[in-house]
Amino acid sequence: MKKLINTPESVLDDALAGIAAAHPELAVDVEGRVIARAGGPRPGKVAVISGGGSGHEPLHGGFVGPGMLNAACPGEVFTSPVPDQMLSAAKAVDSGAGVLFIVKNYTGDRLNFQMAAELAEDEDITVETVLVDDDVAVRDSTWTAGRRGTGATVFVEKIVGALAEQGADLTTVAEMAKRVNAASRSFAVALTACTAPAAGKPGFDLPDDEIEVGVGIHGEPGRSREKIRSAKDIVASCMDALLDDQPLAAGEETIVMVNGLGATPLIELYVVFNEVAAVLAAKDVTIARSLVGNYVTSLDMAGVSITVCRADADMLSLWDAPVNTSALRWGA
Amino acid sequence: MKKLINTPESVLDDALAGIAAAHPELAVDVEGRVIARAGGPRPGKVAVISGGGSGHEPLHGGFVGPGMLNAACPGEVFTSPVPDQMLSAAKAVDSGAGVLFIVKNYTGDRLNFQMAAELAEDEDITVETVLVDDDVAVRDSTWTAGRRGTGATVFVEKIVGALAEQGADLTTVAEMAKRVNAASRSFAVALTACTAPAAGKPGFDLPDDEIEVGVGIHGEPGRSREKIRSAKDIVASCMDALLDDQPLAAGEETIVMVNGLGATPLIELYVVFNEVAAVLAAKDVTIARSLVGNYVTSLDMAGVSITVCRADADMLSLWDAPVNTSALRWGA
Amino acid sequence: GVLTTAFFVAWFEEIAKQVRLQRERLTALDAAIGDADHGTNLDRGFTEVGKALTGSPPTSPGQALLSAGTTLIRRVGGASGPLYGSAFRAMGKAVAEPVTLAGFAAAFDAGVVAVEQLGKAVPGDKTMVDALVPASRALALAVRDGVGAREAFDLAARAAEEGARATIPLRARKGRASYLGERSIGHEDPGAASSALIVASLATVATAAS
Amino acid sequence: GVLTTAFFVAWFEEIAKQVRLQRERLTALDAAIGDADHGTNLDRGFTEVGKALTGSPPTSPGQALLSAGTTLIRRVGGASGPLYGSAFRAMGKAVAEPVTLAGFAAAFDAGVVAVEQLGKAVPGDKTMVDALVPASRALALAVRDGVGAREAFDLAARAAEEGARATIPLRARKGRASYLGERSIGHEDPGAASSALIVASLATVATAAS
Ligand SMILES: Nc1ncnc2c1ncn2[C@@H]1O[C@H](COP(=O)(O)OP(=O)(O)O)[C@@H](O)[C@H]1O
Ligand SMILES: Nc1ncnc2c1ncn2[C@@H]1O[C@H](COP(=O)(O)OP(=O)(O)O)[C@@H](O)[C@H]1O
Ligand SMILES: [Mg+2]
Ligand SMILES: [Mg+2]
Ligand SMILES: [Mg+2]
Ligand SMILES: [Mg+2]
Repeated sequence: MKKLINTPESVLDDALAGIAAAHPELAVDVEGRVIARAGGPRPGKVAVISGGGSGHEPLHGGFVGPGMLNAACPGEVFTSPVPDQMLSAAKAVDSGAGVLFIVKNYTGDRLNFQMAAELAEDEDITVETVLVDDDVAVRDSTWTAGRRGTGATVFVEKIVGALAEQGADLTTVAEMAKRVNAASRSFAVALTACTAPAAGKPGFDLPDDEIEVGVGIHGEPGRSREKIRSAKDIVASCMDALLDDQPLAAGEETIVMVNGLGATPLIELYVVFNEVAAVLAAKDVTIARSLVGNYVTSLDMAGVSITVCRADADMLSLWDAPVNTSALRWGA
Repeated sequence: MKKLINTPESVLDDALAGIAAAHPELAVDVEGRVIARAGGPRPGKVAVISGGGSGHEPLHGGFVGPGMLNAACPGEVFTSPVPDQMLSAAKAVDSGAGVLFIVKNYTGDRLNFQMAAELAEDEDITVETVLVDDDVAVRDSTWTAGRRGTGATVFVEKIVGALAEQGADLTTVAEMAKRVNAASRSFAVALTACTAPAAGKPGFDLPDDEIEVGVGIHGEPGRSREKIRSAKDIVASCMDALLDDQPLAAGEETIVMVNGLGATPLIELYVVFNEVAAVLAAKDVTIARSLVGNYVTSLDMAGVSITVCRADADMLSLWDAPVNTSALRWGA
Repeated sequence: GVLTTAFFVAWFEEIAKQVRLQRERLTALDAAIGDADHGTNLDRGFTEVGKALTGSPPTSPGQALLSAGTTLIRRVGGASGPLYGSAFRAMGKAVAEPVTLAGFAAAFDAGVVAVEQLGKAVPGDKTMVDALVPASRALALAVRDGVGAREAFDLAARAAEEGARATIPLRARKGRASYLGERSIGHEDPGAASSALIVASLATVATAAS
Repeated sequence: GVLTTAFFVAWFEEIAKQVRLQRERLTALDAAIGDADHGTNLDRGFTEVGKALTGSPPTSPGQALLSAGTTLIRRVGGASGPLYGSAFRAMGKAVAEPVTLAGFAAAFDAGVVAVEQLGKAVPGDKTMVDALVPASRALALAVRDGVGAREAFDLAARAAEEGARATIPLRARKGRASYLGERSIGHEDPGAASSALIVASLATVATAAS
């Protein structure tokens, strides 16, 4: 394993110190592992908090700032944060208007956020929790822990962050989070496995001509292993999976994200976006807004995820609202 | 070789089509291979054009937009663009106030931009050319083609883009470009080689415990091969190289970029930034502004480059000016 | 035949030692069907448990269990942190002094029930529950049959170990491994393996004490 | 003994064929001390040259050379595009009909001078100049000695090939390879290798024609 780290144990602390040094506009509690906006809560504004294992940067710390999150709680690499983090984040950013927890649907994340919510309620903080579960590679059935939360998290955090900024109340904000999640679907393929620092070696071995199809963002193997094909073919099967699950009609508007898993050159992400655009154009579906880049990564995994959100007018206008974070910034 | 592409030959065209689809605010000439701002030239404004081989995305196309470049000319992967591209870009964006070519100091780039400048002068377009040569891994002597241009390109493009936006004339803009370049130094290390699509295999083999020190951004081997060490040690030797070449005194202000070469997780870049900040803090040098992320990449190479610019007040205020491009955006 | 506070402290020491020794194995199991962090998670957690128990030595078995559980919840994260943390906390709340084997067995079962309630997994879902439930059943039977603590813990350890091994042919229905569908078949569940380790530590400590 | 337009067209066809065949070798040479694109660059360039010469067949040697040179400049990029492009353009401008061997040798030298002027490399810098200059000198000597075209081109090809091989022990002072410093020693310069190929193609075509 070759990594630009000091020790596997210190990665998160060192990175948090780096984030603190690079972003004076953030209040980074390195020891307590909370990244919050500097300046404290704004009276009357619902606070939006997210978190999850590290290794997915810029998710979530890169999305803390005006127009998006109030705080993010980074866990150890690929390990959900502990309840104390969310409790201290909630205490730091709650203005009295309540806190929304945006939680990706993994057992660990759910349990830890659930405990945090109980602790916060004990301190008279009102908490609503919304689960993100957009990954269609996992069937939501009694056979699974339910769909994973992946790329749609960015959409939920952006749109809901804008709504909270406008002064909407907690119920309204939580409802919108559910709406965005319900309208979003993701699918990912990996060209290589990633190496978690503590594990020291790749999560799986992938021959030079094979890809893992339907992977998550934690280095776990995917739904199936297939031969590498052209970008066009790979995108076609991803889009089949997405559109099977959520058909889109001619004239509908979408927000599309083509997201690199960490080691994929941007030039390839644009090649992929071009194919996604062709598939949607053939169905007369409009890409109203898009993101192409590394937003929800899986350390040094090569691969791509595609997220499509069927966006209504509210979502699009909230999408366009100003946002000022290190990883997403416009109108500000 | 596993890549998200259709064929090695079509990578650039497909990616340009993807850029066109993703960025309606850009005028992308896929066939002519020019990425320009939509809307054409603004009377009286000096036009700023850059370009170079592809594979370094977001450089340069990701920096086209208000406050930065007017146009970018992407060559084949790791191959400088041809004169026709710069000529057609110059024709498209010149307002009559002249054109600045920002050229990274590689033989190919120099020769092709030089020919383009001659062709443009034939069409009565005034051209100034500024070379970027910030990479201290290469000694500027009669023994070399001179220093390579790498990370400082982002600083030059941003600062000069802002100055041009303010209406400065061509000479003034070119002078500032030289000032920023003269004040900037870069150094890079690679943990893995990259694979150019047409080459089909990595540019060099690197054992599991070795790094290439002093690499450029074209997959070429570096100045020396060394054992992997901690981030702290690696940063220490990079900073030694930078500061040997350009000593910084206590109280001086800098703009610092910690740049991923393509396959390095953002969490590691923050670990590196933390070490860079520690080295500069120990010398009482101020990091006034910073960038941490993938800005000047080398396809799927894992590694990092560090760029330090000794910034004066003019540079800092131009740095803070609004910029609205896909890869760099603030105040807009 | 009474389990002292020192016994519980020794149990956590033994768990910490075994987790450290088997860290790579647990992580490798997790790499196959999960995210390759189970060994790291538990190593971090039980190292912290050791520090907590040394830092503020517990004055009762209940305190030891509560302290360990709280520490795991506060330091581990992931799925296993809240699950094991809640298990030990439930045991700590359920246990009454002096701790007889029967009292321990009941408390242990309370811990297992806490895991089942929190994680909503049932036996056969390919989780730690598949090791913990047989262990608890073995303890209850041992109490019914009147065997001594050492033998009871041996039986429980064997049951847990068998339960863990029995997860190999199962298809996961809970946790990350469930994302793999059919591909989860053929691998031992890492949480079941660590549960077996935890119960085996009980037997080791009892043997050493006797 | 006169070189026709068809001869020049055949020369470019032969270069294109050889570049296609040796593409991987040229790219491998460039991978060792450059950026692994020299074979791809020339393959793209000479394929386009072929298309241009087929699309608008030249009516004179000068036209053929100018068209090839312009196409290389417009289609290759990198260092080799402008250098080879300028070389052929300079040859095209210098050549006069009918093209005698002496006329060709003078035109060839004009091409080499164009490379030297544009790239500012001198022999020994480990560039294409190290193959081109000996080739030009061999041509001039052959003209002086009054040998025929076939033999002259053979001598030039041998000189270019030797010049290319002689770059192996050199330390590069121009182009990307110069970044490597000492580490550039021990590798053949890709541009010198492709220059040798270009001159060898001349000999091949002359042999085939005679
Ligand atoms: N819902 C659940 N109920 C019981 N145990 C579970 C559940 N989900 C996961 N587990 C257990 O947790 C183990 C994984 O723990 P760990 O790797 O530390 O956490 P994570 O899955 O968050 O990375 C699994 O092997 C399984 O035994
Ligand atoms: N200044 C120069 N003068 C002459 N030849 C040069 C010069 N710089 C580079 N070259 C030649 O160009 C070759 C590299 O060509 P190519 O790989 O196509 O371009 P690039 O270096 O831009 O990738 C080198 O091997 C060398 O022979
Ligand atoms: Mg985990
Ligand atoms: Mg090149
Ligand atoms: Mg795990
Ligand atoms: Mg090259």
